[in-house]
Amino acid sequence: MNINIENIRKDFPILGQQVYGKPLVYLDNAATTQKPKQVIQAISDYYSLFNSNIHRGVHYLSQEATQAFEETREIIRQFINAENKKEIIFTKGATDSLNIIASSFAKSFINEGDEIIISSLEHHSNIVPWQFVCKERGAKLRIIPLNEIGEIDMAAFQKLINNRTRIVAVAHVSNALGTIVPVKDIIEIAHNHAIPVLIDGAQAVPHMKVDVRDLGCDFYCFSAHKMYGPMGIGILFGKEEFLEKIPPYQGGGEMIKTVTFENSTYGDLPFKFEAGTPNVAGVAGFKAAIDYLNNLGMERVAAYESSLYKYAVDALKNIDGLQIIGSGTNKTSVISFLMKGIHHYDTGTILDRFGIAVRTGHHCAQPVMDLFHIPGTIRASFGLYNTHQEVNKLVEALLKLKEMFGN
Amino acid sequence: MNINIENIRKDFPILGQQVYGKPLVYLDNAATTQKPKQVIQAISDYYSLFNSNIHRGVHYLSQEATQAFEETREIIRQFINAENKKEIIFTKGATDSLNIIASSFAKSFINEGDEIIISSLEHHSNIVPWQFVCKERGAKLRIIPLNEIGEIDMAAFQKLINNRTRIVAVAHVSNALGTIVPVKDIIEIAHNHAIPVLIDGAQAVPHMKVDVRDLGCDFYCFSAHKMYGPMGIGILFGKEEFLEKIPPYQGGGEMIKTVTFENSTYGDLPFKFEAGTPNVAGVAGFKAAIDYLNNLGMERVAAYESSLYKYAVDALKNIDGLQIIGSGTNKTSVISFLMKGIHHYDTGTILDRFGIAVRTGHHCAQPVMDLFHIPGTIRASFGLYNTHQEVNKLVEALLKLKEMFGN
Amino acid sequence: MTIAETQNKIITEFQYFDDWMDKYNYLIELGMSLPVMDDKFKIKSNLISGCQSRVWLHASYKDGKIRFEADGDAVITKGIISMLIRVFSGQTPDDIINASLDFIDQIGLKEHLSPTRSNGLVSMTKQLKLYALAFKTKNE
Amino acid sequence: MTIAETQNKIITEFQYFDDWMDKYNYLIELGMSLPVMDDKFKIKSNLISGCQSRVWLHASYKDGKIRFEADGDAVITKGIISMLIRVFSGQTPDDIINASLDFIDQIGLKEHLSPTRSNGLVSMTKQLKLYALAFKTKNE
Ligand SMILES: Cc1ncc(COP(=O)(O)O)c(C=O)c1O
Ligand SMILES: Cc1ncc(COP(=O)(O)O)c(C=O)c1O
Repeated sequence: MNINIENIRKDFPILGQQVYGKPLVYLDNAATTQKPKQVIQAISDYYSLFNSNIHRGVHYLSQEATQAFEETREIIRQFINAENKKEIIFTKGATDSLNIIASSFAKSFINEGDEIIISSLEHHSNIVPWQFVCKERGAKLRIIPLNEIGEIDMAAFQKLINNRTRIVAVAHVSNALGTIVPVKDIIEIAHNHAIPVLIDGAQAVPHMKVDVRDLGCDFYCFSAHKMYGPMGIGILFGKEEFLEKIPPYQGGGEMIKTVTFENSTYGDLPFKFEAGTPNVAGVAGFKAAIDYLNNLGMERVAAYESSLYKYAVDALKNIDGLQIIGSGTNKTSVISFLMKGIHHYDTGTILDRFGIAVRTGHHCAQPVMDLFHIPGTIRASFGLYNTHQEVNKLVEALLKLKEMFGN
Repeated sequence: MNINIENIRKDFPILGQQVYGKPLVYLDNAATTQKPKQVIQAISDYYSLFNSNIHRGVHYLSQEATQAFEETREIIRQFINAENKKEIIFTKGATDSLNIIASSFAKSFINEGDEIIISSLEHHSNIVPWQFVCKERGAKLRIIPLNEIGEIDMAAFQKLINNRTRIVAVAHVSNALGTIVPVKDIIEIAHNHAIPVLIDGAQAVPHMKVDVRDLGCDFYCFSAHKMYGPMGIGILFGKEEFLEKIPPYQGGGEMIKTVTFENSTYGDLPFKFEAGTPNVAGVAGFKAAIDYLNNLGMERVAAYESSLYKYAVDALKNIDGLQIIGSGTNKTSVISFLMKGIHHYDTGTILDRFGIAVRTGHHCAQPVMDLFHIPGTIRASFGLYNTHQEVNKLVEALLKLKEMFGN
Repeated sequence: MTIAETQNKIITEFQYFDDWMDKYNYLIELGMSLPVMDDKFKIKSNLISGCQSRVWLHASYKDGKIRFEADGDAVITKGIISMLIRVFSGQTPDDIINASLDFIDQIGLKEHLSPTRSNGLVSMTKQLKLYALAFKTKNE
Repeated sequence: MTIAETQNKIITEFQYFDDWMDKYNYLIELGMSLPVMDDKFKIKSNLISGCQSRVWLHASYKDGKIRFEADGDAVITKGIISMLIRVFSGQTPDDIINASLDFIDQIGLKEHLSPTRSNGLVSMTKQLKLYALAFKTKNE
């Protein structure tokens, strides 16, 4: 059964918007996705019917809100096939999740002279937290290099592993290039050396079925807002054994068992990592987003997107002077490119006037840009509501752009 | 001009809800407040019309979203009368704000043997982060005691200050008792010793006009969800000079200037403290909440609430066997009490069946409970939409409760 | 009487109550008349965790049957647990393990069935069944 | 010509364009014909911060008037700055400081007025006025 794209588009109110009098063509999905009306409605309903602070509340609203909150935890557990609800921590977003792990894991496991392996194609959110850790604890950051087409160099990775390696942290999909990283191989190799692996799945979860048990990863991070859910909510999955061993990240309400001034004891998982009033409305919206994706079926989403992606790559390749950055074969949902002789900012400005929203710049992945010796790219990134016709519009606009610049 | 309470109540959709067939009487505002339709609408509108990732986006939606986001920062600056927009950091909530300051301030200013002063009436969120700091850095937590009616002992505070004191962190209003802390005096005394002061304003900002410049505090923290705004968003105000001196808390997108694997440089204020995709929808909803409060006028809100509070205290005091915990004279919006011979949990259960939502337990302030040698209280906490009639309903329900328990 | 029979009996009793207040008055009565537990059983290992008020549950085993005793701070909670004891005390481990607990819903105290309620029936029932399982395992 | 006169002239010129594409074609033309800046001025202190493409702005002062020169990576940005130079170069510090910049809105390039646009007109204008202020202060 195929996806009915016309019906899907009707679910997303913003897609009916006009920009400078032209229909919006939204190709900035790697930055954030648009929300279906089901998600928007779930948030409104939450605030209009159930809003309450959760846990420990004796009254009706609090019971209802708590139940909805904990049900969503279970739905997310199923969505990524984690073993136990306790392993699902609600955070503010992928960046928050990554910082929590970097900070808390380091306190238990990283000491002077230890090494952390990341790759060259990481988002800043999976680089800077580890730089903090290295600085604070005297550890060393080791970088897996890329080959010239923007893929992880697996041989080099194997050579980086040594008996000081404490963790490997890599993206599942590169936000700058769209490259799919062979995380399963990476996890297997690392586990052979008994080294835990964190996967930054922010750009993977929206586009493919992710199964953390099948992958075998020890930590997995992502953001709701990149998968049709609300802003301000994200997930940290961690294997129970690790989450038990590492200290809590923030202190406050919800995460404690007892508090005296001399000593406090921490709550059980997952609450130990959820200090403060949680974003219950965000969780309600997130549930609606997961329901939406489950309804469509992730396999179907992936199939549709991959046919659209292939169509887009072929169409763009035909444009004279257009260079795709990162020409690996296993890629998804992101096309980064440059127009010969035209600055990426000029390209973005003109596309914007055509109603086409793309992102330009370094995409929070400066090291990737450095590798290709470029200051930035134009990035078109796709979601489940994009169409072949929108790809055609992008191509037409780029051809017009070339005319305007006399190229 | 007085507040028109009937019109206000119409703005809050949830107040029309029924609980067990009875109209909801929501008296759990210290836990979280309900949202006016203007806030709910602002969030829906954001997702339906403008949703986009902000900063650095060349396209139209991103421009609009960024502008709305930065305008809200300015509106919040005005709301608390900070000097500069740079001093307003968007966080996840008060707990997040408190953890950021505890962690980052400590890295610059707290060393082995240093002392941190907090009070006995703090919420766990202003205790546990400092316990983390003490443990990590070998510092000592010093506690300002309370007198027998639950007020800060100012003489004892002065004696606690010494040349190892690095910061004073106190609540503006106690969430467990409603006591208003004389923070202006505390700040003056601390500043006379050149010691910076953090104020946890989570329970103050919703109920009174707060002016951080008039107070003179160095840091001020609060949550949107306790002031009619959305969940998942909060504010950290910090004086520019301090925010410049302390290191960033989380690493990731948005908060950096340049990233290489050798070294990263951090963005200017306020971005240095805002790693990752911000909760733009939450900020849009927060703006609507502040607009709502500004429209009513904080002075009028405070006046209405204080007359309601006085009415409630008088009415409850008349109930035989009802004991109010914390009998200080300068209090606001919170009444903590016990019913003689009836467990607080039983009280909460019966009130719930009457449609009255109160909170029972330790209210994330176990040390306060320890002080009064009680396991918990019943807490009725008021917001701007509560009415004298609702107070009457609470009183009636408590009288019925006494009957049921034969007291 | 079997577990199912006691449950049915309780359901019938509750049918006489017209409104929630009568039901709760009855619960309060039950709670207040729950025999006081010997202090030696009010120990940490008998506390049911996750409750806002303290609830102790103690079990003993004799002649293939389990006897439950309980106590607590909050009267309504005690009232509920007194019904549970009435249903389960004196039954065999197997019967307890296999019993369903639909009477709570049928007597109109559904709100106490919420797994998130701090003094949840759910955690009390779980504890009862855990005891049964423990005795069963020990005696097999 | 005064600042206001040049602005009016630009507004008149833009009236001939029927649609946005013609306007941008003109901006691109202006950007491409902006005289190349001497490399010695392409230094960090002349960079306008907060731009996604690099923009250098240099100012010199002679006989009470300021002369501006600029260069950049992105052509449209250069087109916009070339209009700013046409308006401001050769004017006195006082006139520059007091000038309003409504022509941008009137020629239909309002989107560039957004303070959040990464290659913002706003930061370029601010930089122009800062130069004027600096020269004024130095010469008083
Ligand atoms: C690969 C990757 N990791 C992490 C992040 C950070 O996500 P967020 O900004 O939602 O915290 C992003 C998104 O920008 C990303 O693309
Ligand atoms: C005084 C006080 N401080 C801090 C907090 C923590 O706020 P939040 O849970 O929104 O992070 C609360 C609310 O529970 C509070 O009442």
